[in-house]
Amino acid sequence: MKRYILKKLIVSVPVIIGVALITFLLLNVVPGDPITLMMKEHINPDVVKRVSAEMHLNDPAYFRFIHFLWNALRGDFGISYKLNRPVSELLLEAFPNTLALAVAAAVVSWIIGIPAGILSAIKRYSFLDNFFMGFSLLGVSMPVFWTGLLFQYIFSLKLGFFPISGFDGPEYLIMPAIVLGWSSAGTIARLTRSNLLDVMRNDYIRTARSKGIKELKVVTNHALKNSLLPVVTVMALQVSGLLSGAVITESIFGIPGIGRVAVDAIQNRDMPLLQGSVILTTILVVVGNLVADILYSYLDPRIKYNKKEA
Amino acid sequence: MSANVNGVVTEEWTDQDYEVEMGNGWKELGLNFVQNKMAVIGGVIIILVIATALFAPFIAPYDPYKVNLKLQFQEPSAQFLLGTDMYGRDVLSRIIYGSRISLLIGLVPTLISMVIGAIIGMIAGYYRGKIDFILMSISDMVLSFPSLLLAMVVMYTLGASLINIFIALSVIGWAQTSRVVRAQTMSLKNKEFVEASRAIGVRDIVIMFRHILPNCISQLIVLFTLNIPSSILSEASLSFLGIGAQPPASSWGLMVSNGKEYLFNAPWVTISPGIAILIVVLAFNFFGDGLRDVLDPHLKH
Amino acid sequence: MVDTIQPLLEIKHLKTQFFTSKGIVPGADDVSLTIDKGKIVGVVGESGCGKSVTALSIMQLISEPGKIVGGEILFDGRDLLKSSKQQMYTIRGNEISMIFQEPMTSLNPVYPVGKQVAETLLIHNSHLSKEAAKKAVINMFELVGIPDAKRRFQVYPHQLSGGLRQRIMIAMALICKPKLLIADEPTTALDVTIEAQILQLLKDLQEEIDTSIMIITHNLGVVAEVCDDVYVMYAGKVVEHSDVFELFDHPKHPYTKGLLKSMPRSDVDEQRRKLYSIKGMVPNMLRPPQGCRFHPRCSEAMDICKKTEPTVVTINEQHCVSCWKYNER
Amino acid sequence: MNDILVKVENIKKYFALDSGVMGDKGEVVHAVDDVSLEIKENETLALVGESGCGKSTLGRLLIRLLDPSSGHIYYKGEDISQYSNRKMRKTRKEMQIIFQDPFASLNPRMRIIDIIAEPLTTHIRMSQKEKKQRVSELMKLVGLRSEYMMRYPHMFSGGQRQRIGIARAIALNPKFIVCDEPVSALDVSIQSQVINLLQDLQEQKDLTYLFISHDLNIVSHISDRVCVMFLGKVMEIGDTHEVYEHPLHPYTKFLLAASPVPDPHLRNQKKLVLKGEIPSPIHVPSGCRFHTRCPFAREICKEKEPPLVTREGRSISCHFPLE
Repeated sequence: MKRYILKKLIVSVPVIIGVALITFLLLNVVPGDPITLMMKEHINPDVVKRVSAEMHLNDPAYFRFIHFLWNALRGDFGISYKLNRPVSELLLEAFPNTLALAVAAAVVSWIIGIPAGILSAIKRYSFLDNFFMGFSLLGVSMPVFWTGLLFQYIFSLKLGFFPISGFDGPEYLIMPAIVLGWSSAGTIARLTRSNLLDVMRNDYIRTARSKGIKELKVVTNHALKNSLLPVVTVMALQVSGLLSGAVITESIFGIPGIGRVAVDAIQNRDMPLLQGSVILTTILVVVGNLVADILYSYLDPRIKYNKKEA
Repeated sequence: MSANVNGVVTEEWTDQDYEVEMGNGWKELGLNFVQNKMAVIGGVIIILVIATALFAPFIAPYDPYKVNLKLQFQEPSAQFLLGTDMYGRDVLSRIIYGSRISLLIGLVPTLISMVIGAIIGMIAGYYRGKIDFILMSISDMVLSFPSLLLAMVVMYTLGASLINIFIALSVIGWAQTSRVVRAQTMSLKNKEFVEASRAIGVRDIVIMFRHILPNCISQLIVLFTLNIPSSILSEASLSFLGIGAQPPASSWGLMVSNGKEYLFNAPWVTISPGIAILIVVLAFNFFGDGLRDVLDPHLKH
Repeated sequence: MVDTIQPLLEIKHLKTQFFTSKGIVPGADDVSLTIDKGKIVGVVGESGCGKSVTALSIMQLISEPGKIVGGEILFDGRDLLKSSKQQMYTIRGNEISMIFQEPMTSLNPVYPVGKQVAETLLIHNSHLSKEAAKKAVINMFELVGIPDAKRRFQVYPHQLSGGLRQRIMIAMALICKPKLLIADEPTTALDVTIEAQILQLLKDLQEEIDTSIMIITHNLGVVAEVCDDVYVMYAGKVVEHSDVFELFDHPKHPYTKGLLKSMPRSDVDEQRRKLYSIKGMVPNMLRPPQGCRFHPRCSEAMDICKKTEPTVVTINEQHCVSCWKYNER
Repeated sequence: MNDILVKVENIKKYFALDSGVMGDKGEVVHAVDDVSLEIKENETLALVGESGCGKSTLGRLLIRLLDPSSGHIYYKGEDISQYSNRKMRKTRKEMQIIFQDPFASLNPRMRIIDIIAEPLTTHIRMSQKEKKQRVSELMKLVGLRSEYMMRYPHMFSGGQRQRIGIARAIALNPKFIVCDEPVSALDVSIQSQVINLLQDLQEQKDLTYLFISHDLNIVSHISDRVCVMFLGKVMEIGDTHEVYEHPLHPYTKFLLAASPVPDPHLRNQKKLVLKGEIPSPIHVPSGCRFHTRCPFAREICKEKEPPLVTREGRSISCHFPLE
């Protein structure tokens, strides 16, 4: 099993470098000269020359990429054009907020999603099943930004339960977490349900019944563990979904997370900041996948003891 | 009763044979589809939305772009079914015109990314080895980007316009499809009917398009119907963040975004386009789920 | 002296049907069968003949869209079809247990094999401690010939070969010393040398634990090797029932005769003559043939065979057949 | 008349299990390990053995569906082991394969006419009319009604599908056909029909068969010579009748004793039953591969691997053959 984890670790290094390369290429090479682009109206030729020299813009692309990578490894993602502060500093401030939101949303989605999926699989075609599946379909189909506004309108404007936006206390997190969590709860519920139904068709479930085990115990003792294994991988893949959603939720609810930073960076054409935030979020996703793989290999004995021992 | 065909004695079959109750493929599929309520409802709504998009100029009561400040923030009334927005434009007409953008955004990039993804997945799954490793690492990288962020980066470089949205959404979509098709190709490749063709000497390209692709079609169709809603949602989110469609285009996402400041006194401006997105996305999800039950036999019962 | 001992299991006119979207498929159609104590009874037939359906009906493990629609299953004097769900829970795995064809997929991949076997014991003997259960399981592993039983308690199914897994299944089925063991194609998925081991094991265990065994198979070789009594089934019906020696020496039903003649035999060597083969194919059960279901493929079919179903005729007290040829109507 | 059609010399085929990413050699399966044999024209050579013995792999190697790790394959004297795909195309017309699983050997999305005609249209230009005519002829030959030609595979029974597979195999009038367990997935009554069909076609189209099977009863009926394999190596080759009467290799003896015979009088109580499990092809036992299960194994069997010795048509690979 150690070999399995080691292999996964080694594979994710090129992925991260690749991601950094793609982001770098898209942001630096393709759009031509970022400075003129940035200064748009009041272009001043000598300012352009000084800044571009200072930022090695005229060197060949691959040199700039290695230069960038070397700095990034040392934690230096360059200086934000707009805020004139080191990008890494800005990101470190924003990171905990996004993490809090993502974790809260993930917990919401697990608490709602998994039991809903299990119950609707056990009580198939019952009212409960239709209700939960309807709830999940709604969650998956609702645009996050619209649900956010709807929640703000109902729960803060009309009923005043929660503060409409801002971020200095747990109660600020509740609404955004529910808005963000609901859609991935939908995904998890639908997946848990279809997994459980698949697993119930296996031969070893029939064996369990032939041993005289009561139907409910067959589900809990035999079917559940097998069906929840793939859900673990989805929980990690959810990370990228949550981070996408976070970008919007943060702008609606005014949470100063990485998503918000990225959005502002785009609007201000602040390339280094955007580049830093994108790479950081993507590394989060790769780490998420890694955690899922390790968790999966720990839970699934077929990978844990893969040597044929007979 | 056995017939003698040029020397080889073969048994003639008794009259009752197998084909009576098997029915042919597509008729049977149609039958199951109709029984599946979910798919039918989804299908009907989709047809309605396509109709509205096509005949928007005839259906829309007012000109969606005509500004009339006197009629600003009209409550939903008989005259303006969904009220008017901050520039006095009729919200209903703008939604009707907006359906064009959403459908276009939902269908075209999804199709592009499906085709690219299917071909890459098939090649990676069939040839394995180095090609597989390279293609799949690229798709891993693309999949590591949160889809919205990647779209934002693409939009940042290319600038905000409809064509660029196509490119951005296609760049996101192909990786997922390539993974699904690759897995399917790898399992089909070991099936004996592919080995048979290789034993006959059929070229790889022909094997891929004659034997492998047709057996992926049903999964691709389901994936297609389920990817459309996520494209629609992505476009709406991009427009909401102001990096998607630019004014005066009436993209639903943009309408929600423009209306959000006036949430308190004119909620209908923000809420109605949101409902429109919800209905279309729900319809495609319904249709996709229903289709998967029909096409994926063992899920039938 | 034939004492009228009460048979362990008596199935009377069992009817199990499948209500599929394309119509009703008669899985087991008026099947009657008895199993005496301490006997190994073979139920043989081709695919779709209803042998597995009959077995699953005994255990009442028929899943959607199948349903038991008629008949009686008397086990030790009680009619299982009338017993409550609770009673069935106490019978399954305790008094009647079952092993299946695919050892590869019949064990739960995420639990150690020892634990899965102990589970059966603990469910039916709740007073038993975990330790005692573990010891019993290890003894049973040794009984079914699993080498290094103690270590193998913790092992996971994917780490074992097909043969070993089938032994685990047998251990799991016999741990509560059931009165009846139903084996559905127990050796079909195994290699020849392993199959011989498992068949030998079943014979030995039958004596040791004095359980009766019902073996479902399509292989007449296995029947000849292991069974005392044989029921031949075709298209959902029992066409012939006899003692195993009587069946192979004097088969009566044309289908049984056809099966025996069409089997190539390695012990008898004729210079590559043409194999006898029953013409046509297994009938499609959505529209079973009128009258005797074998008539379309029967070389001795008469008019009456095409119209009315044959009744059961007793040749001697060990042999009966349902075929118009032997019925002096 | 029976000169050698196919000859195999020291063929080896290893599969790497999981390619160790960190450069360490992943585990290797020795599927076929240094096998040499000959197949004469118009003969049926049976390849018998339990799972993991490499019989299917060897079958696929002969028609170059798999590339050998080392060794030579001669077809009509030509060494085709290193032919490129393009060069193989001509030879492929003369060799075909029939598969075991009637449900997986036909493309579910293709009509029967296209399945059977695929070999024809791949190698010969022909009009639609000619194609229809040729396919209906082939269907009659294998006992199928030609009016079924427009149907899809899921509308046929297992036995009918196997006949479709056979029609496809003989479409180009090949010389050599590998039959990979062609009847083991069929019911008994259908099995004998397909076996008769294969034998009739062999006589009529003078075909040579490599018949792969684990059922010794069928092999005794259909084959002229039999080759017994165990864990990737040949244990014994000889005339079927002789090998069945007095097997030389202990493994053959146990194999014959183990396969159930449909006659209750022959059921001896304490049968010759081989103890132990089939070893895994990854960690292959040293010396003679069978020594871990062989009751007659001695010291030498553990160290030295017995060479394959051939005397008057009988080959044996055992230090102490049974006399």
